[in-house]
Amino acid sequence: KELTVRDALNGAMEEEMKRDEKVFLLGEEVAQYNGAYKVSRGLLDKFGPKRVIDSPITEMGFAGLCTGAAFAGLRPICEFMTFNFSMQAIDHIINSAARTLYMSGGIQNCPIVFRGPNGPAAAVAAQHSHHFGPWYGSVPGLKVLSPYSAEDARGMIKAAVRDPNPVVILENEILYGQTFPVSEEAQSEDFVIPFGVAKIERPGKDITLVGESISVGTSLQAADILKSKYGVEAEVINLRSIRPLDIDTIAASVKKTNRLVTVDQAYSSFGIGSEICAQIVESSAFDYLDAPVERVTMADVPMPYNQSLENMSLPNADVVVAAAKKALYIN
Amino acid sequence: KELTVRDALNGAMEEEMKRDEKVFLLGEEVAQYNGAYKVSRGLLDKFGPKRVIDSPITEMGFAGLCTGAAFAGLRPICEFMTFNFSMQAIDHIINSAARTLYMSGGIQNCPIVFRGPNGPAAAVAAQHSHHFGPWYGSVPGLKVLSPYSAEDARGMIKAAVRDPNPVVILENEILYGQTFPVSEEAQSEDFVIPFGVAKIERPGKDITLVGESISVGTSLQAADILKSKYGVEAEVINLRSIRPLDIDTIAASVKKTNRLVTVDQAYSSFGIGSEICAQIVESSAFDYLDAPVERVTMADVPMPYNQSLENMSLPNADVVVAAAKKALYIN
Amino acid sequence: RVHDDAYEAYKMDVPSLDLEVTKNELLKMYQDMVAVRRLELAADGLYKAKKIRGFCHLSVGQEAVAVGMENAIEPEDKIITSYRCHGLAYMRGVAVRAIIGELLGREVGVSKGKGGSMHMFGPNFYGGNGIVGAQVPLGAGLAFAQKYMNKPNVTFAMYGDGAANQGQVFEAFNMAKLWGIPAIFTCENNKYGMGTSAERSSAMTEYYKRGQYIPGLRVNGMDVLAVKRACKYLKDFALKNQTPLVVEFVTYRYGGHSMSDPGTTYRTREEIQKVRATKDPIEGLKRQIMEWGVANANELKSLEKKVRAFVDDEVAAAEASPFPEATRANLFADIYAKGTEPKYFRARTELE
Amino acid sequence: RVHDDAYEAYKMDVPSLDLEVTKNELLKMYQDMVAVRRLELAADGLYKAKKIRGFCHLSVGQEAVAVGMENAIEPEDKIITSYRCHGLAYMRGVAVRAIIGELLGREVGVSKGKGGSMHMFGPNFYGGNGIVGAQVPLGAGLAFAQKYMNKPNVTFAMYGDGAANQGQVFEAFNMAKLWGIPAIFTCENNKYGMGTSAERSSAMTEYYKRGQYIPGLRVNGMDVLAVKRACKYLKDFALKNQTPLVVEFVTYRYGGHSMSDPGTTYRTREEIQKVRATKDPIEGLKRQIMEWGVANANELKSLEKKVRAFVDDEVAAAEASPFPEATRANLFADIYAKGTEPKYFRARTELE
Ligand SMILES: Cc1ncc(C[n+]2csc(CCOP(=O)(O)OP(=O)(O)O)c2C)c(N)n1
Ligand SMILES: Cc1ncc(C[n+]2csc(CCOP(=O)(O)OP(=O)(O)O)c2C)c(N)n1
Ligand SMILES: [Mg+2]
Ligand SMILES: [Mg+2]
Repeated sequence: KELTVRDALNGAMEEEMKRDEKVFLLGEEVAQYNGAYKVSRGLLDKFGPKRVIDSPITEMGFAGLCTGAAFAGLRPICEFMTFNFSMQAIDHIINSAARTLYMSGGIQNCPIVFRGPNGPAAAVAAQHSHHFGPWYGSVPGLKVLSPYSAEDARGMIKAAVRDPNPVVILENEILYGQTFPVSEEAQSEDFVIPFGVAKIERPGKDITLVGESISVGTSLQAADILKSKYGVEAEVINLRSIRPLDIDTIAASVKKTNRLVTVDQAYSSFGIGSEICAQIVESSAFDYLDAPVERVTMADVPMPYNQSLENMSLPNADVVVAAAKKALYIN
Repeated sequence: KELTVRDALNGAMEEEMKRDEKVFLLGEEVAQYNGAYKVSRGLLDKFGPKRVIDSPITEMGFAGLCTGAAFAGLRPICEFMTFNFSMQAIDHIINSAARTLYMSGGIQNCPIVFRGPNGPAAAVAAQHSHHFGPWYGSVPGLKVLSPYSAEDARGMIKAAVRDPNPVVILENEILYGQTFPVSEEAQSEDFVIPFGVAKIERPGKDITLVGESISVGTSLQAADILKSKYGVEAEVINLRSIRPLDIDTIAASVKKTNRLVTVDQAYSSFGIGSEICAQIVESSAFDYLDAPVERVTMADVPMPYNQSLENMSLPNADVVVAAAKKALYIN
Repeated sequence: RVHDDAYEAYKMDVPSLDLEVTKNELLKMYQDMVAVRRLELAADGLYKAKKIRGFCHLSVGQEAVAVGMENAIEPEDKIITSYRCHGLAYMRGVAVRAIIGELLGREVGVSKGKGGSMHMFGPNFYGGNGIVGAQVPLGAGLAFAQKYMNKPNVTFAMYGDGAANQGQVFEAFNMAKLWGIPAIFTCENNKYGMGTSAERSSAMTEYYKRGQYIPGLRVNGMDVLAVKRACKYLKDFALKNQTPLVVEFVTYRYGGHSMSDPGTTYRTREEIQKVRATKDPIEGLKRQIMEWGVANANELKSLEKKVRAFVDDEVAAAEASPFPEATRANLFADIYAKGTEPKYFRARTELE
Repeated sequence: RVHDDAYEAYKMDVPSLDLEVTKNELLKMYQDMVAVRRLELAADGLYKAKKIRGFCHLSVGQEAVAVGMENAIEPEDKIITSYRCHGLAYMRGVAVRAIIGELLGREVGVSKGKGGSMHMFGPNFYGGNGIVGAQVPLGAGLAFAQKYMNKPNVTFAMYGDGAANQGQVFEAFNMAKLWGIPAIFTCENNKYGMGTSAERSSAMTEYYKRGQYIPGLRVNGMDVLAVKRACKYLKDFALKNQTPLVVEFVTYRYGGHSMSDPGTTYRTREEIQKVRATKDPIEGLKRQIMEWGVANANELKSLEKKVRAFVDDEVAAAEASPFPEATRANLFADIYAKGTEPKYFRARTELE
């Protein structure tokens, strides 16, 4: 069976809403409009306005309201039209949702899912291209997931909705329309993707490429080029979980390949690649490194609108190949 | 001459307000109350309510208002009572202040200073202990400073107020009351600390300790212990600037000492130490490393109130010494 | 009967001033207020003895609000408030030793010493929140859940006169009204934020009207009977009409904003003295109780003594109880729900 | 004279309906509205030809607001708005080729192609902002600066019916009222957010009253003369009384919210048709101009032709102009003010 990421998200939400009456979806344009990116298409018709709720454009307010509803035992799926707008609501995600269990000494948990498209899309410029992986990923109390494929999307929604902690799912708008195969196993109603476990998308022995979200695709393309042009067998890891971060899988791969390139669309500074690099340096894989870790990231710029400047800002397969060649000392 | 960090900040703001009528201070309790931490003591009396303004408790609103005033050519100093509350206003700092110059192709600049105490204080628990260095530090368009001493504080306020870009100054409440010597040179009305330049606080040859803000003090204490107990000469670097990050000074030091420990109070993940580590790995200093980079950071926990748990969460000299010993292979 | 001038209404009727209240209820409320004050004064003393650290916000002077409210509603109704939360925690059923224990950072603390003064939680009591204003949409969410689950209950979402200007308060008003959520937005107007008077923070200080399209009620928050009557009325009104409401309790804090604020730089000592002398909620109820012949001065005195002894014993128990052990296990417990933690927590270094 | 039913006032008087306007002014406004519409339709075409990417929000139907406002105020007054900014940019003096050039991502674009549709800036025009509601406190800050510098000018801070619920709008109201800031909070009520009607997003849809303690005026935003008259009146009122004001222009967007929205799933085609047929701002002014004998149908037609030709030429010039070169220098310019940049910018890798 094949599914787009959009349909995978949609189907998983539908199943979880059927499974548990306490699950509801709230966000801007999620109901009557069927979602700004049509991820929630049909859910209003299926579940009615009590459980699929169009919110006013008040991110701080509705993120707070959903968090309060989770305190009271419901299981909200709080959609941000894009995660950019969660910047107005981030105080609730951090200070209300992520920290209350600890501050209450374990009394008050908060089973909530914050989700929506994250990071650069296409031609939407600086205010609409922020990648929140590093920010949310830094905060104890949160779990932060980043799906690449339809299986990822499906299994992560289910894992997140069923988890008693606040979970952030950073989707990618460009991936919504992409189609992926979905295994038998993943079609199960109870298919969940475990938190904190990365996935080897393509095994290899010469170099490790760690991709996050859409950058998994970029890494796979780069692996093709590396193979066809240089005979290099790249191992491609789909990071999947930003918090907790599965450094063990990456370290095991590095021990085999002795080289590491990270690929993501967040800013480089205090970024995903930085953290992976720092943890690898601290790990037992450090001694296996035959070359410095290479980070491929979003360029250090507020995303430009113009297409060629935008292209210069985002990782593509060629840039990954160049970084890999450096790590492999190929000229 | 000696000054507390508090008085250094206060004096520098006073001088800059005298120097330029366009400079004004706005924040909660900055005027009549003389500042929640008395940093603005006396400024209302000196400059009147037009230029020292008590704001309602509406961080998003007043950060936006200050940003708009900067667009119109004023030079606001926007104080957050603590940076924790900037989480409600962060959208304006990032999307309005930091990104507008670029989005306007260079038309609309934004000369504004956001400042206030940042990071853990004492016994204020999870919601009041967030360190924003990595978040703000990741964003192109911002400059982010982190003063340790009175000279730092004085020179950074002046540099920031005179800079035509948005500048974030992350102060530390515990340091407000600490006294530091202030050199002749630093007493000049035009003393500014350059952006992006770290300072060697204590030269050494055996290991490099990079401290940020109050952790510079922790690093200096650790250096004393390393010297007295182990005869180790640690070089202590005061990071000073989180964005831009002065990797050159750190790399030069590492080339000399071959060992690096970073010390800060932000969370470890996607943190200050991670970025320093990643940049050192990428730099020419990588080949000089005789041991993995060690990161000393805030523990991965929403800050607990209880004193001994709090103590366990924050770097102290002993932890830094332990990390240094590891890097030095001392048992 | 409640005093004539206890209420001012906006887009709704004032509650009838008739109040049925038993002798026992009156004495219970008296006792509650005395207990809350004693508890706060104990905290004050412990703070000054440097046994409590960090922030500590007391509600001395404002006892009638917590006590009147709790004596009007059901345990299943929900309350959420800001950092000024000790009295409410007590009224919601948190033991004195757990409250004082929390302030002392002890194991016995309601939040195991992890939250401190600002973060106390109890049955249908949702804190104890440190970010000014944040608790208001949270409260709307609690009430949303009550409606979702068809519960015949309401949520009191409490905030101060300073917090009343936070944008998210208005966002919560809007959603609550749109969706008919039985949230009672509860402004405790004690006249000051930190050092900023209501007039200097708020373009409009009639907080009970600031829901604009939401009915509101101003209540004398120094009169525990008026508070009790109002809360019952508001709850019934909100449930019957499936609507949010705004209530303003006009009250006063005697002490500083927190322990670091002397509380006398932005207002005169006379102002404080005058409120204490003429409006004190405990004295006020005492007068009524005696006037109505429910109890005489001696009886009240001995009641007070008993309450104080009870509080003092609890405080002593808290002081005698152990601190949590400074272990990795304790430090990292409660970040995630038990059984769902990540396999590794990082301490300050990877060595620890 | 402005139409009788053009205004509804709140806590202030309606402006007098008498309006002195010269023939030239009338023709100028006609011309302006035709130009704005032509400009937007050009954008529409270029978008459909896939020459414009990403978001693109058009103001077709809403031309009377931008045009009436600009024809009432001085260049030194300030305007800030949301992403729906092309018409306003044009009226504030940004060349058509710079607007279209921006949409095309060209060097000649007002923001050098770095901002795109949502981010256009000009003399005393502060964008072009993509975060719903953020422009409102920014606008209050612009007006704050005007007052600080003793300028006899005001700022129009524009936002939509959907944005009107954002908390920061209320925070801006409060500060502006407290501090007597001459900000004119300007709600362009075009009846819908994205796909959500005003009634479904806003507990109270009389947006001109939502300042509550701030005087407000509702204006027929499809009548350019009413808009012009109102803006002058509001500016004078705000300056004279050193007060903020709230104005609501009731208008309508003919197209979808953005180019990806057909605009017909949440409202009927009949609704759109009816507004177009009975309230179109260009047609409305045309009728008046002819009624008053200022010009006849033929004269207007030839004027229109001229304007369209002018716009089309500019569009062609924009299309003929080069893209910015994809260089490191171009990519990293304009992040910081010239001469104050950090010495190093990192591209996607340290190799680049
Ligand atoms: C968002 C935010 N801003 C600022 C503060 C600091 N602060 C804590 S309490 C307070 C005053 C609040 O006054 P009010 O709402 O009237 O409540 P009261 O303390 O009088 O009960 C301030 C400014 C905070 N905790 N959170
Ligand atoms: C904070 C934020 N939330 C959501 C969005 C997505 N969004 C863009 S426009 C829009 C609708 C705004 O409607 P309205 O304020 O009525 O303005 P109009 O488009 O009708 O001019 C939404 C939800 C955004 N850009 N920013
Ligand atoms: Mg108050
Ligand atoms: Mg609209």
